[in-house]
Amino acid sequence: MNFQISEDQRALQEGVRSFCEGRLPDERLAELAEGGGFDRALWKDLAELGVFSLRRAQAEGGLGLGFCESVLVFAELGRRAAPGPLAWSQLAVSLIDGVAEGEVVVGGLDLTGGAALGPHLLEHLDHVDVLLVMDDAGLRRLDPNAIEARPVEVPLDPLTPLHRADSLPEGEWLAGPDEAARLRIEGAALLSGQLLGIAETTLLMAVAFAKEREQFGRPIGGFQALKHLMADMFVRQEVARSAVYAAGATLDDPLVGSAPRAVSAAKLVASEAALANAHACIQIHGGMGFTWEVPAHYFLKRARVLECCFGGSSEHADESARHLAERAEALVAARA
Amino acid sequence: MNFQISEDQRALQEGVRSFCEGRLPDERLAELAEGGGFDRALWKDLAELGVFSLRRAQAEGGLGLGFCESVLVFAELGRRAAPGPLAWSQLAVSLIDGVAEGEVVVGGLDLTGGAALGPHLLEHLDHVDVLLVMDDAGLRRLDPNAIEARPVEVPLDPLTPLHRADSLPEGEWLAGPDEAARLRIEGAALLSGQLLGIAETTLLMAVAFAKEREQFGRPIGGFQALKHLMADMFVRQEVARSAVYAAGATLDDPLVGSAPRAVSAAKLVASEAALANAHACIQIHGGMGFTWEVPAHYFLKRARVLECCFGGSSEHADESARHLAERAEALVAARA
Amino acid sequence: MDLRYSESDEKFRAELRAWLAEAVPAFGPPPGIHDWAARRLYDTGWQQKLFEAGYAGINWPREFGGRDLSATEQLVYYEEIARAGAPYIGVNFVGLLHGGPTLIAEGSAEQKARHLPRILRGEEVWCQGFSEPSAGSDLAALQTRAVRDGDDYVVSGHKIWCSFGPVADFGEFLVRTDPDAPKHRGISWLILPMDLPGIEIRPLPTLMGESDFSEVFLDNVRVPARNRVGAENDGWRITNVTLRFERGTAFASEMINLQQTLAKLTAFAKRVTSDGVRAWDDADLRRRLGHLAAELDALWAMVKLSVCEAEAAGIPGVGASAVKLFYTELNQRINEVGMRLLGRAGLCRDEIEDMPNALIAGRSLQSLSLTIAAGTSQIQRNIISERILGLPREPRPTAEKAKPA
Amino acid sequence: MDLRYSESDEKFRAELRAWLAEAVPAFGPPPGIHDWAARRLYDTGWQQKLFEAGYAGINWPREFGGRDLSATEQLVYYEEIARAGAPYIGVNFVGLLHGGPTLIAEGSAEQKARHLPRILRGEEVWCQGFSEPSAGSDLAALQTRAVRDGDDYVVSGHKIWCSFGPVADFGEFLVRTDPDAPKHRGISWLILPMDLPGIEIRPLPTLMGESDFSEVFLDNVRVPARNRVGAENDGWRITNVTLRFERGTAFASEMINLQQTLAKLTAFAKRVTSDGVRAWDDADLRRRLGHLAAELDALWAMVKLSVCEAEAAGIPGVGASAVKLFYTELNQRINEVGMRLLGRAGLCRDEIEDMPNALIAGRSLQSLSLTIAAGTSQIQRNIISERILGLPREPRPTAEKAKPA
Repeated sequence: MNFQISEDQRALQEGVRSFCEGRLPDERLAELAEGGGFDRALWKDLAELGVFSLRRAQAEGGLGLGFCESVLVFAELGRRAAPGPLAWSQLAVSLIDGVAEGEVVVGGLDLTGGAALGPHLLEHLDHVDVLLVMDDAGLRRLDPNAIEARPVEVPLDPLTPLHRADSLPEGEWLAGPDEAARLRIEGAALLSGQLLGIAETTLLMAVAFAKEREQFGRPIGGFQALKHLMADMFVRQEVARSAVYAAGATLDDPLVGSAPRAVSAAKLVASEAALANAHACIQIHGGMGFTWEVPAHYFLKRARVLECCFGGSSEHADESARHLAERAEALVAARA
Repeated sequence: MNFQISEDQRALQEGVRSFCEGRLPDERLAELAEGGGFDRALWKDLAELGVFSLRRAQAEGGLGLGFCESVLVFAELGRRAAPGPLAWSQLAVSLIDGVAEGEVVVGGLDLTGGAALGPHLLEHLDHVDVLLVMDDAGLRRLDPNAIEARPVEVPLDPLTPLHRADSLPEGEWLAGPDEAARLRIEGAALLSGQLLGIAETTLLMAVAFAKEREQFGRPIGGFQALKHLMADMFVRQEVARSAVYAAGATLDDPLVGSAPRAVSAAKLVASEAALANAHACIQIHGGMGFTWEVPAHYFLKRARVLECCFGGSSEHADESARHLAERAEALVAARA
Repeated sequence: MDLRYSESDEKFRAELRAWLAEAVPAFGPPPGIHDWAARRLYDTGWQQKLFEAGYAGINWPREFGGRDLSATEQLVYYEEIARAGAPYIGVNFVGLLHGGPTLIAEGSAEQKARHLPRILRGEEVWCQGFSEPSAGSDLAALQTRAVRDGDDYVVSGHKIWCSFGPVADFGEFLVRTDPDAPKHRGISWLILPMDLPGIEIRPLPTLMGESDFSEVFLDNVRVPARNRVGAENDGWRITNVTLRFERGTAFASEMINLQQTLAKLTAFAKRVTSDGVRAWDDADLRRRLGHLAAELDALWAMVKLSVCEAEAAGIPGVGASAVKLFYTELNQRINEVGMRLLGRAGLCRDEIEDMPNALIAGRSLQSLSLTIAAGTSQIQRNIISERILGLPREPRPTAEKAKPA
Repeated sequence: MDLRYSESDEKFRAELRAWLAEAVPAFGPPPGIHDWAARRLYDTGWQQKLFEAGYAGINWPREFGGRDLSATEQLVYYEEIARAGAPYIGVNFVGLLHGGPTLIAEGSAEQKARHLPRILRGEEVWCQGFSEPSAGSDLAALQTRAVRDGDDYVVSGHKIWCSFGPVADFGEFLVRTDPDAPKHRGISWLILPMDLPGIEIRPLPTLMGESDFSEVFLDNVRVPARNRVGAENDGWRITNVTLRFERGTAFASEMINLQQTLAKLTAFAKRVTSDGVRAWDDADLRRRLGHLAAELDALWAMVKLSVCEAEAAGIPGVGASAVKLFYTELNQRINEVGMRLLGRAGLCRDEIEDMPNALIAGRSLQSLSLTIAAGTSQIQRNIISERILGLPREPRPTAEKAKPA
């Protein structure tokens, strides 16, 4: 067991980090928010970096890496609030041609466990070439142009544009329930990576601001109440990091444990870390944190989007409880 | 509406406070913990103060006061962790002779909603002359000597000795379900008063210690993290105070609102305030807080006893939800 | 410890309720949030209606058009206004809830006569110019200079978080009149006519995507000295009067709104089903809502207690910090549970039929400002721990001079 | 990012598991908590058995009787020990978990040879003498004096929170050897034989009603100078080594115990019914338990990450503070949910058939110490914010001298 990030993994992480920092500075997020929340050129470059083909076999033109690397890369994407249906496209790489190259953008909708009340809310409908729909029966492929939908004027996350549709065509069935369930767990792991990235970046922003900003004649980061707020942010980040890495490692090597259990734990704690850290980041920024200009809000809004996709927190808590119940039964059986 | 404490009420509060402070200093709590957790002489004097006959009509020898005064008095009892089945005895004053005078000590057991798993745990069985049992069918009177029970060696609260009994005799029926339900709400209000007192006293202890104790060359109460912990304790205390007073005022005057709703709110927030403040008080005391000598633990332990009597927090949250649902229906109906 | 409203309170309630039942439906829906001119017209129009019906300035002196009623009648007023779903106070916020009350307490006879009746009649809109880019939590560090020149002050500086700036006629502005005094002792409180030359107002978009706030740049603005409220350099004391009002009673109507929000969430939870199970039958969600309802009841009792205490004492007490702290964090928790209940619908701020999604998603963003504005939660905790609990004050490592380093 | 144990790890696990399956049931139940002599005999007896079977000092050097295995094998060891319900480390805690590791890192050859084998064999019990009545969070303010006199130090002072004092043979004691130096620079770390004349030990009952802790009064106790670990006045650095061990790996077995506690609570919740409804079917309670289980999984992953990082770096990192902070508060939250689930049964600390009441009620009290001992949660947050996040240090208003004012 060596749970540390390997040197190759570190290099990959740093590469994606410097790419994202270069291409998605704060000003660019503001432009994207104005301009519809998507950047096809960026998407192509992400494809070239291997974001979508990371887990594809080398023989098929992929990088032949696994979920460990994927969650690291998705954390970097999360750190800069990279827009677009990133997880859906990576999940679809072996199902749909052209995804690896960034030529075909795949989005999706998760209806597992029954649709939510109200209309379907479809993310990035104007930008996707293929829409996947996942439900308890399996996985379908829909043509976005065949969907009757109208744009939502004010989506919560300005970088995640939405359309609403009252109904969906059936589309073409791609896989059955087992495959869909597997993809859903994998998607939750990728989102956990993005959520971890949000927890990280909002802590970094808070610390940088608190060191700089002076009130009462000294940096506000010297006030113990704020120091402790940020210490708690750090703990949440580290808890999320550990769980997300463990989810990656468990998906890559089923011998080390139950992947659904590890992924549910990761999604739960990473959602909490992202939401709580983004909120704390805004609070620490004070009045400036409530402006559009300070980018903290993009991260809080994105965290909300990610929290309720591929299973919300209540659902993952129930899933964690199911695994706990199995262990409890084993314990009782062992005693008897 | 004048929700402030009146002058008469203030005088009553101060009288009971100075009595309790005189009779139950920290050393006395330690002695009582050693000696079985009850003090019959104190009980008689509490009776003389009018603790049990507060709400009895003056014509019947009582003080002719109400729940406003009762919750104030019970807060004072809570502030000094006064031992014994105080609420049960006040509830029983018009049912059992001799209670008002402190000659008959009445304890009780609440089985509403079904018994908890495991044996019955009876408080102060060695000290009570009459045991009331409340369940969904009504209220019964039992002879403590007729109960087969054995003492619990280590009760959680050293000032609330317990006996365990596997079954109980039927006893003598005193009242039906409506009367029992009413008494249960009234009992919850009295306990909320005691819980408020615990929230108050643990804040006072924490503040006094934090002003005195020096570390790093200054009083620890000057460290912002501890100041903010105590500010949160104050807020919890004030929230609890407001809800508890409102419960008293609503029980006294049904025209101002629903007493069950007000009492559930009070029991919920006062339980939380008592438990959280007692815990914070121990934390602020550091290592000393974990000793037997510093009396903070008596209050935490008593808060646990009171939290789960006359409805635990989950039950009162459900009850609050029921009242909320009624208002929601009224809102919907008003719109239609 | 009496919670029963008096007969006259109840009579007042009945009259007000009857009037609202007619007036509110007749008044029509509010304009879009970006149309400032229409918003001013709508909000002041409603204020005018209130005034004409005798429901403006419930606890303001009669001589300025108020009703001079008790604090409990003021509470009744808030309850009924919220109950009837009456228009929000909107652009009248600053004038009615803290500028006006400050003038009543501290203004000159001339200032009161000039402004109070017009505020009540909806003829005068006020904004607030307190904070500056470098003076947020440390408000007393403000640097906007006012130099006396004859009968005028010449004011230059940069204010931020000026609410309703684009439509305001006047502003309550804090300026530094003595830069050499300790920082709390060189401040004055000015009534700033917003149409003076040298004032530039720039919108400051919030994370809501709205521009209810502005930055205000002041470049040698000549303000008549008679517009100063209170003595020169005594502005910090007056500011604290303003802040007490801002933290104390100003939230009452929002709290009642919050009760309605919770009831709406509950009605929704009782209707919404997933796999045939009502959200309300989920003990987790139901108890969270029940628990929040209990806390809201406790909060409302807390407001009543502090209103009665304030009426006895004459001014809102420092306990207002406890109310503000608890209310603002409770508001956030309620919206958080709302977002949890809505799930994906909460990602859409457009109205969806029969769903409270736009309400909750908007409020969950808006509520982020509550623990920052009018003194952050951290500042409120400092106030409680220092002024109520008597714990040591924060160390002040720098000399308390106003001049920047 | 590999979580798979190596083949040799798994071989080690299999052997250990097989041995424990025989040894644990044969060893019998622990004595009562108040019988100190029996507790020493029981705890050291188990340590002796571990030693004989080759399971003492998993990561200690071979020359002192250890196994010199990897940190991952150490984790395997903790997992299996907890899984088998083996006796608690008990009176061996200080010697095995921080005194011993400190000697390995900083002791002289003679000190190591003298103590380490005896600690591993269960022949030597250690206690800790760090804190003093006026030196808790501010440990470096300690006042216990050690004056050099020939080959001895003459030690006088008052220590508190000395765990296992009544049965200890040696103690790790911090003393002040230079009262004129800045407070962190005049401290030395001594091995104190607990049978020296002038030592008085008084029990300090905890809120559990137990006396696992003592106060130790030292009155001119002559300690040979060769018992000093490290250089004179370099004790603060060595203390930090000790504290890293105390905060880092010392909690691993408790975490696994906590996983078992949670499983026991779950088994209980699945059985217990009220009005015919299983507690487990209550979504509120079930999700709380599920959520706690997820957090425990995350915690265990965090431990693995920090163990692997520490093995690469050689010493536990400051990140140990994050593990300690999260673990201790999570432990309290788990016990809190346990108490909620138990209801009235949690008021009884006597065992009730088929119920985890005694376990949970005891642990919920015991857990109160976790956020205080080995550095309070507040101290851990200071460490994280200052040493990891690089935020400004707390202002130190007094001169950092050791002498009391």
